[in-house]
This record gives sequence, structure tokens and C-alpha cells, in this order.
Amino acid sequence: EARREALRAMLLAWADDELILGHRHSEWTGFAPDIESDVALSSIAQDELGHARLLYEQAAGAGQTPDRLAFGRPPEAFRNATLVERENGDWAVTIVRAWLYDCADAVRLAVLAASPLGSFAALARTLEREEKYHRLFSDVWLDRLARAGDDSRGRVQDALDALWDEALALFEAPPGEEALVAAGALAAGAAEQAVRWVSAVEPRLGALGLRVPPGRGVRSGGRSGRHTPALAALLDEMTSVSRSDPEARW
Amino acid sequence: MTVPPEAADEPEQLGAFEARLAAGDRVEAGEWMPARYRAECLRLIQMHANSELMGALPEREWIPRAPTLARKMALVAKVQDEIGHAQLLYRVAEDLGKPRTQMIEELIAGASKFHNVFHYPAETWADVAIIQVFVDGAAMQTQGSLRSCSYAPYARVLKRICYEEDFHIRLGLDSFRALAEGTPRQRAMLQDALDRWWQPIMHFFGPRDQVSPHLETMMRWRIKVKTNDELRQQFLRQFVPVIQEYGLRVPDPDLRWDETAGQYRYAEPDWEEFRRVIRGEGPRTKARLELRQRYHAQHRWVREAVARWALAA
Amino acid sequence: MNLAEITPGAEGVFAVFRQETKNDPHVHVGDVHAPDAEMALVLAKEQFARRDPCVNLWVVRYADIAATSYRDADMLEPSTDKSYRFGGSYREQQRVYRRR
Amino acid sequence: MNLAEITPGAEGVFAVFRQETKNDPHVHVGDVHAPDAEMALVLAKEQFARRDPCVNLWVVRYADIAATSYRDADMLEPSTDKSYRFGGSYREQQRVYRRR
Repeated sequence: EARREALRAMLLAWADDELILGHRHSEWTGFAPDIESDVALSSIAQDELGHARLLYEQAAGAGQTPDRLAFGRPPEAFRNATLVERENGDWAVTIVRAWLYDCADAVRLAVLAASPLGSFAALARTLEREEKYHRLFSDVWLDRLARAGDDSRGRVQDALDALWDEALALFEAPPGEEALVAAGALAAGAAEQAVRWVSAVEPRLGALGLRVPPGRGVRSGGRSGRHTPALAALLDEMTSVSRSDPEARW
Repeated sequence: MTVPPEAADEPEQLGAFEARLAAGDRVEAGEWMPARYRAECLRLIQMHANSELMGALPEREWIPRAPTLARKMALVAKVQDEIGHAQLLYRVAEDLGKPRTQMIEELIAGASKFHNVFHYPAETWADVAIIQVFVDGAAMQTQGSLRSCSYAPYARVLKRICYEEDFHIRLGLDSFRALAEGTPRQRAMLQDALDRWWQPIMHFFGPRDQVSPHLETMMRWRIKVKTNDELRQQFLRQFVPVIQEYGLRVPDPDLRWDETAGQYRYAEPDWEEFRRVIRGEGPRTKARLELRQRYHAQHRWVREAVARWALAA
Repeated sequence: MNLAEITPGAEGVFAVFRQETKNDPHVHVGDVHAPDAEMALVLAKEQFARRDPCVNLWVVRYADIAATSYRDADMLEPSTDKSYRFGGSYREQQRVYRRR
Repeated sequence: MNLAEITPGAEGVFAVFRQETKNDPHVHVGDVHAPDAEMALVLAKEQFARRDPCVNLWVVRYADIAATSYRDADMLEPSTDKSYRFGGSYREQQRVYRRR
């Protein structure tokens, strides 16, 4: 039972990550720097929202539905990492955040794909097929901005410096995760995943002439429900229509 | 943009051109065309592209507030389609001789037009359903007719645009039905949105056609395939029943089907408001252009970086 | 004739060709603005393959395309096709698109 | 991860794209071997525009084509439900909305 609870907590945190990041990406619709990237990022936003729905279905307990989980919980009940709830900022912040998140997601997906729990391994493989394109999109943008001269590389470096700690906080373990690792359901815990993420991210940043900021330690928060004001504002707007007429079906 | 005088084209070339069109041939980007034909096609397609790019904005405001995951994903996909249509249309317009960057600069500076309906606010969630059913439904009439226009690249791209617009209308009808058959508040919100959007929608096809040399040339050159009135009637025949089907009130008390004339009668729209809006004085024109200007300025460093990168690539 | 004569900024405009299944040819489905070929492929995927089946994409700069002219006498006399009446009904439109 | 790979095809081979009518896009119909684009067009007209309807031809050096790899075909196909892009399951709307 403890294992099932831990599994549900992990899936919920993951679903919240995808929902909130999907929401942030969707806020760019219509205003990306070029029309083609606008279309591409919009597809990525739709994928993330779709992934959130799939993960909520897996994490839903009795009487819970993806919509009720997404639209019916207060901010403190959300388990997303604070990295994804941040305002979009400029295109450098958006691309760096997406890239850091996509690389973390790749590590998380690889761990889950190796899980003996067949249904989760299958889910991971399904999501990975679309996440592969997300990584490609953020990587080609990061690559161009980093190599197109001092100005754009400077902005990318600034974004990296600002986001690095919160990206590390993606790997703050959701409660009860050790039970999953101990039971062999999870091949690697959050700490080990963080190590794999850094070893994957550092060489690529170095190749692009970017400095990896000194990590000031994982700042806990999102995974245990402590969020920034940005999430409350986001959820307040996101749920405004559904709250306006509670018994309505939309 | 002053339209070059027709006389500038050699008479025989013009004659041969018109004969080919009359025989059903179409015109490709690489072929000779009268300067006026090029100017009229560019004006039409650039305005259509502008309208798709600006047309995304009213519904876009509701993406962050869509009330369910399914509505949110469908709305993001629908607005994405409009941006995709702008991409397709600017590309067609470009080959008539104006780079996309220039067309976007003109739009943002308020120097080139876009459809009247996108100068209006989307005040409630019900506005999204009204736009998807009635505004997309209206646009479908014009776009559907232009699939047989004479400029071949435009006709080809309209096939895909109409294919995707069809999903938008069905998506809109699903939201429309959910609100019409929903709680009293939902139904009232839907009727209120319909009431607010009816006049801009009746304006959408433009004033009643006066026979004019200009109109005659546009029809002969098949840059215009149906008149404004034909398109408006076609729209009313298809979409007034949708309002009646769900027991909502048609916002124009004078609107009725005239059996003998075989068309709808309706209250004469206020064409002065239409002209004012088209000039760029609509309720949301300034706010939306300013929003576009703000993002355009914010992204200048990205455009410069990409240009520097392209030179090196 | 080189298409760069028609297309402004032909260096940065890529024609996109989509292959729907392994035994289909690559078909020109539209173009993208992009700084380089790889970015063009990444951007082409969502604009031209988010609803239609696709196993492979090609992109080519417009500046690299050589074309015949539409008034080329060697070609079969361009049939004055009456297909401009294609408007067609919804049913026919569906028939056309279900073919994909 | 580089998406673009060099398209197979020896030096001097051109891909030929034919536009059958002005309703149609250009479609890859085959290749010709030629020293330059000029000659490639001449050969292409000979091979691909004599018997079949054709209003226009493009030729492109294979070296100028950037392609996705067939190994990435899985990435070009959605793996989660995208029915919302097709108007969802809103068949019921047909009863009300009939394009006339």
C-alpha cells in the first residue's frame, strides 16, 4: 500500500510538472519570435497537456478525474517543481527552461522505462516518443542562440544562471520515493537521477560555450507543496471559468 | 499602395491573359500577370494572412482559462491552426513580391488591414464558441468560394485551410451545444455573446455590392468568385438554423426568410461602424496592435541572432 | 529559371516535401522560413506533419531549385482544365481528403 | 542529435519534381543524372513530361536536399491521442451542420 501511495505521489508530481509547463508554453501561442516556432511550441504545449491528462488518469484515486485534479486543487496541493510555474520571461528564459526540463524528463523517462512495472514502462515509452521532439526543438534553439554571438549567448547564460537551482529542484524526491527504490520499482531515485542529468547536461553546455553555474544546493519546495506566488496566480486564472459555474459541464 | 494603371500592360498581353483565364486556366507565381492583377491578389492574400494572425488573438485570451483539459487542448490546437494559416498565406503573398518581414511590419504599424471581426473583444468563454461557429463559419464561405479563384498558389493553399476550418466549426458547435444545453448561466452567457457578435458577423462579408468597374474586373479575373451578398446569404442559410436548432434568439428582430425572393431579409447593418473599424478604429484594434508591437520589439534580439546565425550557416 | 527570381529571401525559404508512407513519393506540401536546413526540418514537422501521416521529410532552399517556366513550349500543351469549378461539395471534399 | 542526414545519391544526381496540373503540388517522380541543372531540366522534360500531364518541373541536386532519417520515423508519428485536432468525436454535429 505504501508503495502504491508513493507511486501515486510520483505520478501526480510528474503530471503537475507537465500540466503547468504545458500551460506556460501555451501562453506563447500567437507571440513566438517567428510564426514557424509559434506553431511548433504550440504542438509541444498540446503534447504536455495530453501527457498530464494521461498521468492524472494513472494517478487518480477513487472519485478523482484528470479535470478535477487539474482544476480542483488549491496551489499547496500541487507537486510540480517551481521551475515550471515561473512566468515565461523572454525567449531565452523560455528556451533554457524548456531545455533543462526536457533533459530532466529524458532521465526520468529512462528510469521509468526500465521499471519492472509493465504499465509504467509502457507509459514512459509512449511519452518518450513525443518528448524526443521537445528536446530536439529546445536543443536546436539553444544551439543557435548560444552560437549566434555574444548578445544572445549572454542572455542564454543569464537564463541558465537564473534557472539552474530550480532545475536541480526538479529532482527533489516526492514523499515515499525511497519505498519505490527499495522495492525495485524505480531503478534510480531522485538523487541518482540528478547526477545523471548533470552529467548529460554539462558537456552539451560546455560545447556551446556556456558555463554551468555553481549549484547552490537543491532548494526544496514544489515537490512538497511550497510554491511561489506565480502558481497561485496561474491557477486562479486557469480555473476562473470552471469556478464561475461549479455544477456546469463544459 | 497605389494600384498601377491597367494601361501600363501591353494590350495584346492583357488580351491573351484574359483569354486564358476565360478558358479556365490559372496563374502561377512565375507567370506574367497584369500589374493590377498582381496588386489585387497581393492585397487580398496579405489581408487574409493578417486576419489569420490577428484572428488568433481573441480566442487566444481564453487558452489560459479554458475550463477542461479537453477544451484547453482543442483551443490551443485551433488557435495554432490560425497561426499556421497565416504562415501558409504570407508565403503565398510573398511570391507576389513582398517579403514576409515587410508584411508583418506593415500589419503591426497599422498600415495594412485585417478583417473587421478581429477588432472586437472576446469578453466571455462563450465568445470562443460563437467565434468558432459563426466567424469561422462566415470565413468558410469566402474561403470555400476562393478555392476556384484564378491565382493557383492561393487556390491550392485554400484546400488545406478549408479542410482545417471545417474542424474548427465542428469544435465550435460542440462547445456551442454544451453551453446551449447547459446551466441557465451558460445559456445566458451564450445568448449574450451571440448578441454582441451578430453585427460584426453581418459586417464580415462587406457592404452590399454596387456594380462597379472594379467589381466587374475582380469577377472577370476570378480574384473574387462570389459577391458579398451571395456569400452572406449562403452563410445565413447554413447558420441561422443552428441558432434556431438550440432555441436561441437571432439577434436581428428583422431577420426572416423571404420565400418568394428565396433569401433572408435582415436589418441593414451600420456600414459606418464597419468603415470605422476597418480603418483601424475598432474597440480592440489599438490594444491588440500594441500587444503585437510589444512582443515584436521584445524579440528583436532573437531575430538579429537568427539572422547572424543564418549568415554563418 | 531559378526560383530565387520569384521568392524574396530565397536563401532562407525552404520547400518542404512530405513522404506519407514508405511507398509514397515525396510531395511538396509548403515552405518554411528558417536560418538553416536542420531548423527547417524541425519546424516543418509541426507545420506540415501534425495531422497527416509522415515517415520522412525533405527540405530544399528555394535558391537551390531550378524550374521550367510555365510557358515552356516543350511541355504538353497545358490542358485548359475545367477543374477551376472544383469548389465541390463537402462530400467531395471529404472524398478527396479521405484518400490520404 | 542531428535530425538532418545527407540524402543518399551520388554527385550529379538530381531529384525531379513534376506538377501535373495547376491544382496539384510538385511531386517527386524520379531522378536524372546530369552535369548541371540546365541539362537536368532538359533530361527531366524528356523523361517525365512527354507522356504524362505536366505543367512544370523542378530539379534539385541531391546534395542540396536535407532529409530526416528513417530511424526518426517514430518521432514523426504522434504517440498520444490527437483526436482533438480532428474535431474530436463531434460526429453528432453533422446532424446540425450540413455544408450546403
